[in-house]
Amino acid sequence: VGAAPAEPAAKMGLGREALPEEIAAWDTDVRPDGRGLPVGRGTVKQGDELFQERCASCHGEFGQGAGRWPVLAGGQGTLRADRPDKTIGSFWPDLSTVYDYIRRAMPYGNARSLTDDEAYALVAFLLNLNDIVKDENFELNDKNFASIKLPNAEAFFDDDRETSEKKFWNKDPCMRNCRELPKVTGKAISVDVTPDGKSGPKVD
Amino acid sequence: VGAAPAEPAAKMGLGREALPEEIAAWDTDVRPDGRGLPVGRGTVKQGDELFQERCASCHGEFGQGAGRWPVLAGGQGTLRADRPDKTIGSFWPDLSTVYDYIRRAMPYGNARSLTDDEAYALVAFLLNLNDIVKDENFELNDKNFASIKLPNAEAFFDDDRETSEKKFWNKDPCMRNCRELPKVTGKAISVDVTPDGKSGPKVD
Amino acid sequence: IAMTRGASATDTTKPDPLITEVQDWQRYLGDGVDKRPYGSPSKFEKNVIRRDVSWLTASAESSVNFTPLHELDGIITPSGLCFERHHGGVAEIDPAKHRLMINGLVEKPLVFTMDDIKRMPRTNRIYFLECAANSGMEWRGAQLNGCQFTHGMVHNVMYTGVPLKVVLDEAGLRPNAKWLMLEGGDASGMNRSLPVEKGLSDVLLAFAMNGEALRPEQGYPLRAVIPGWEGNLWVKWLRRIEVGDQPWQTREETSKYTDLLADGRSRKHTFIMDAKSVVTSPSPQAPLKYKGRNVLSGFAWSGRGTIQRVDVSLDGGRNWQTARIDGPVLDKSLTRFYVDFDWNGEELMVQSRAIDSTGYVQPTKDELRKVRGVNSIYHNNGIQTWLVHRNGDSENVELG
Amino acid sequence: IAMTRGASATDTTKPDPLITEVQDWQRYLGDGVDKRPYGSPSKFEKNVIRRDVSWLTASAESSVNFTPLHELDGIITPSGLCFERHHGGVAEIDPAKHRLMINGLVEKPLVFTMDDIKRMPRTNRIYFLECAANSGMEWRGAQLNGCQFTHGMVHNVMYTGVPLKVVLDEAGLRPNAKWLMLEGGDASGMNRSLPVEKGLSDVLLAFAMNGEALRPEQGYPLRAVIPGWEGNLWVKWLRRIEVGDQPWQTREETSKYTDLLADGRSRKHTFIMDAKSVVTSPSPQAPLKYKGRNVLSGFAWSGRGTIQRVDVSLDGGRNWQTARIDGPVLDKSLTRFYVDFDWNGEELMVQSRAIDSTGYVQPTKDELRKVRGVNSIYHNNGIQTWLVHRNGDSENVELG
Ligand code: HEC
Ligand code: HEC
Ligand SMILES: [Ca+2]
Ligand SMILES: [Ca+2]
Ligand SMILES: [Ca+2]
Ligand SMILES: [Ca+2]
Ligand SMILES: [Ca+2]
Ligand SMILES: [Ca+2]
Ligand SMILES: [Co+2]
Ligand SMILES: [Co+2]
Repeated sequence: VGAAPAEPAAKMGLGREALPEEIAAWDTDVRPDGRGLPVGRGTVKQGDELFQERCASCHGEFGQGAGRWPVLAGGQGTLRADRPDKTIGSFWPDLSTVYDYIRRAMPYGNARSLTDDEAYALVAFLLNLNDIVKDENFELNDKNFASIKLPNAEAFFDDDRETSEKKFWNKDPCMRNCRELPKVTGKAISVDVTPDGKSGPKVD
Repeated sequence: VGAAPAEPAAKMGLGREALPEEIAAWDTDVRPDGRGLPVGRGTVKQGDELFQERCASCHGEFGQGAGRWPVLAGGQGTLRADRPDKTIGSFWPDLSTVYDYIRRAMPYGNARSLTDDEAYALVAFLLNLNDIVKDENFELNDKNFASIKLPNAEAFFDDDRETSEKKFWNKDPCMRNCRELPKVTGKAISVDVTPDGKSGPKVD
Repeated sequence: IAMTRGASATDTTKPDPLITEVQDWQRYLGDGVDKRPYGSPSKFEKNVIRRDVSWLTASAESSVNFTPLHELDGIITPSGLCFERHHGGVAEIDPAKHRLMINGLVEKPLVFTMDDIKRMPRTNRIYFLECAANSGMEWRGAQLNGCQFTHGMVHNVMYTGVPLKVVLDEAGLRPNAKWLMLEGGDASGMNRSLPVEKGLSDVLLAFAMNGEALRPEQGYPLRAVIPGWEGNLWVKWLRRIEVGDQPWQTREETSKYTDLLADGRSRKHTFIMDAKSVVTSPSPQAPLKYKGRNVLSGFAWSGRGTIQRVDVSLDGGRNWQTARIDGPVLDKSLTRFYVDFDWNGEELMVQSRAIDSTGYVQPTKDELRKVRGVNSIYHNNGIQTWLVHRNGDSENVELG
Repeated sequence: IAMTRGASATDTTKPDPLITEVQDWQRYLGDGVDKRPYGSPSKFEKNVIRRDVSWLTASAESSVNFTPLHELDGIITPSGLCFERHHGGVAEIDPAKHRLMINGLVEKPLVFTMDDIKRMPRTNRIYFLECAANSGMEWRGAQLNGCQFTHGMVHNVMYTGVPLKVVLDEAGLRPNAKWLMLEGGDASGMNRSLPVEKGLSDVLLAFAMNGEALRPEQGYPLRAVIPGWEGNLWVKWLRRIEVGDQPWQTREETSKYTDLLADGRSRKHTFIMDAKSVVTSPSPQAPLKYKGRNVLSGFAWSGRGTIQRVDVSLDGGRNWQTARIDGPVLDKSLTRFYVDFDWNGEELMVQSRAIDSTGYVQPTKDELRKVRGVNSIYHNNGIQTWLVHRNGDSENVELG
């Protein structure tokens, strides 16, 4: 039995160096500047075919969404409306997000099953569905990808609540006679969508 | 909608008065001074009969314990021994405890099934098994109960750790070279009774 | 429900047979110590469960269920009741097969096993996790009757984990490191960008919750804990952290978790969860059953620090009284408040208002709509109103 | 076990297929949010259970099982893993059928329903509960290989409950009230005497633990919480409190839970649990698996107040270093400590020593035997030694 051991070393010596093949396998993310895009290509037409086969059952033939599955196209000009339609075309700021997300998460239930080229083709088709690319022979590839801008890109700004909502920091919140006599103006019961026990109301 | 309510009342007004019948049903505890004893009686002989019928299967014909079930008699003079036998006769300070406990918890698996008189008889028999009462016609009752003292009654004293173990309050516990090189003098593995997974070793 | 005037639900004129007669559980033996190696709640608590709202989503695997806040007390959420939010269902991962990779702008990209991580210095902290979409269905008006549904995308857990800083230090950050990308090992490959400063301050890589291993639905064997920030950032089944110089703009920080304002512009990187509170009792699922003395209770929390004060109104926000806070008051943790009050059977409009250590006062829903519109989906921390009827039932209402 | 020199258990020369190949859980959907209304641990944690020692008692219904301390982290014990000690098995009581009676030296004897109790002012506190017989099998020497068995009759829970004082005030104590008798509603009718002063100070009548209703095996729907005092006093399924002027001398405070000394005399009313600690890792059930960096961890606690310091020795008590305490340090609560250390594969004799806020220093087993003998059964808070072998296995030993 030795004496009490010295202070442990500064580097713990835990973990091991990641090998290039391992990084390649997991590092599939794509950034707005195109960083992370694999070499590859696909056309709107190829994308259309793939989409009808592997995506349309949920997202609809034209990306309009089947049942409650997500809508992927349309909605341009609705962002100030009462019920905005937020789609790739109407809302998303960056095309890289479409590639990154499809490649990692779609088709739902069989993720990571698309090839790089298939993903290019599907993104090209989604650009077409969203009227951003009209030519069905258009080929999307790692070279032209970063040049394509989405319509709503400029509409995003960083969190500014601490200045724009400064009034919510209030040293002296009212305690007595703070408002008129309140009246009930709305009730959840009128909407009547609260699940009773385990099951929700049937929708569709 | 009214204004904010006043401070709540000092008495909460919760609960309701317990009725005499209810108190009688639950307030069966017995204290060393005899307080709580019901009117009743039972002899050693009656107790013997009852005990053989309802208790001996676990505690043995003479209170010696069957298998690992508790021993109820004997052990006098063993309290300083290596393996003391702590029984009613050798260890318990108060007879009231026997009555109180049997009445609330025995026979194990059918608690609260004994009558007051049966409990008197069983306590009488346990006094006999422990050589405290020799006469098998002895009747124990609410009148003579408090007069019976158990042999080890005087051996109990109140917790005095704060004085008798004062040295464990130590402002400056040793940090360096506090003892000789330690040697292993015993191992749990030699006893070998640790359960492996869910099941313990078979005993008996 | 039966409304009883006075002290007790039992008849006081004749003895209660539950007392005067010996009940089975007072006579016969119950289960022994070999019967419940891992225990469960009483069969009389079967109604205390997470509930989902099936019409909310197309698929239960990318959906949410809700913590039964009205059934809880204290500040700890039992692990079995912590709400679930998945994007590809619950990944069930053998910890021996789990890996964590650190790559990108580091001196040395590394791969860790769970054993490696459990050999690092660890720490224990209690934090709330709130989904940014909590109360999101209530922007346009009262929608769901029950705090489980309106506010149940929050839970509060004691985590054990390794500070992310320890792991980043082991890999060595390059000078231009500004953002991290956290990625999950589930079927959605959930990924989110996180500023390096936050990562180096209080973020944990947690492997235990409430004393035991993480639950599968909470990211077993490893999840990120991002104190005070929106739940979507707390990547579960964490398998990779990439270090970079700009945010990734992933689907979960663009298509989702951005806050659309009335003018059509959107806030991004709205990470912090503002101060919020809710009365959990009385509430639609927890009616008042008796006149006389009652306990009003609820939770308050803030992503900016500790809860300093909670005010409660029984008249729809006209008059307020300061609630009693009881139990630990911790940084970025649910905090429990109570008002012990006598109720004479009058109608109540119950509200609570949290104030945090930065002086932020939880706004009314209308104040919030004035600055945000009603299309934000996320970050709805407006004051909730429960209308309590004379019979003790209560419901979710909007006041004007 | 496989002992690996260096950093990681995985081979570093060829790519790990767990990374380079897509695993099923990264591709296919897992369970949705409708599948687990009340969640459970991962199937990979099946070994994390309470365990009993079947030879200890004649009957599993009057017996004990043990908390798997070596599997826990942080300070909260998950409710499903809190050790069980029963004297007539688990009473399963419908809360609607439970009653609490207060009688004896009071102005007005009262009966309460659970609804009544839940209308009283409540409070939330984290406390350890230790059975006085914890480590009781170790008086004569090392007996059981595993801190689960030597120290597992302890747990640490956040309780919600009503101060007993509130209930006693409602009934009104008579001037000669000195002792209380607490009685359980189970088949053993467990009863214990408690000084009134303790009852009026910090005792709680708890109905919730760790945020949800008490578990059946912990006394659902109502148990006594007697902070810092031996677990047997914490009467479960609490149905009655009688107020009196002297102790009752019940079976559990005479035949049991008195401490027989070497001279044949016995201490009674040894309520307080002295300061104690144990290293939970490494320990016989938690071997060291790797050389290099490791985490030593354990719990310390004291019934007299807070833990002020924990020292750890790796050489059988010759030399000590002060451990890092992490996580809440609360009154009468388990407290978590760590030593992050590098191990070169040498034999270790691991010990820990708790020091509490009163200055009490946890004694060695031999110091304790010197003042108590070996027949006490209860209150064994002596310093535990684990002998760690060169292969990382460890075992329970006695040192001389
Ligand atoms: C079985 C149903 C299903 C299929 C098939 C499917 N998806 Fe999806 N998709 C979903 C669901 C569900 C989501 C939302 C997931 C979430 O939010 O967790 C989604 C989301 C998306 C989104 C993001 C939508 C948004 O507004 O954020 C895109 C883009 C998408 N899918 C593209 C595709 C493509 C391309 C395919 C075919 C290769 C495909 N999906 C196949 C169900 C499906
Ligand atoms: C089925 C087995 C069984 C039967 C039958 C039984 N007992 Fe017991 N008895 C026990 C057990 C087990 C205990 C210990 C319970 C505990 O500690 O939780 C016990 C404890 C006792 C004790 C206390 C022992 C001590 O040292 O503290 C007494 C006294 C006692 N029994 C008397 C009786 C009497 C009288 C009867 C019959 C009317 C009876 N028992 C029937 C199993 C039994
Ligand atoms: Ca990358
Ligand atoms: Ca539809
Ligand atoms: Ca009495
Ligand atoms: Ca035997
Ligand atoms: Ca309930
Ligand atoms: Ca384990
Ligand atoms: Co946000
Ligand atoms: Co004691």
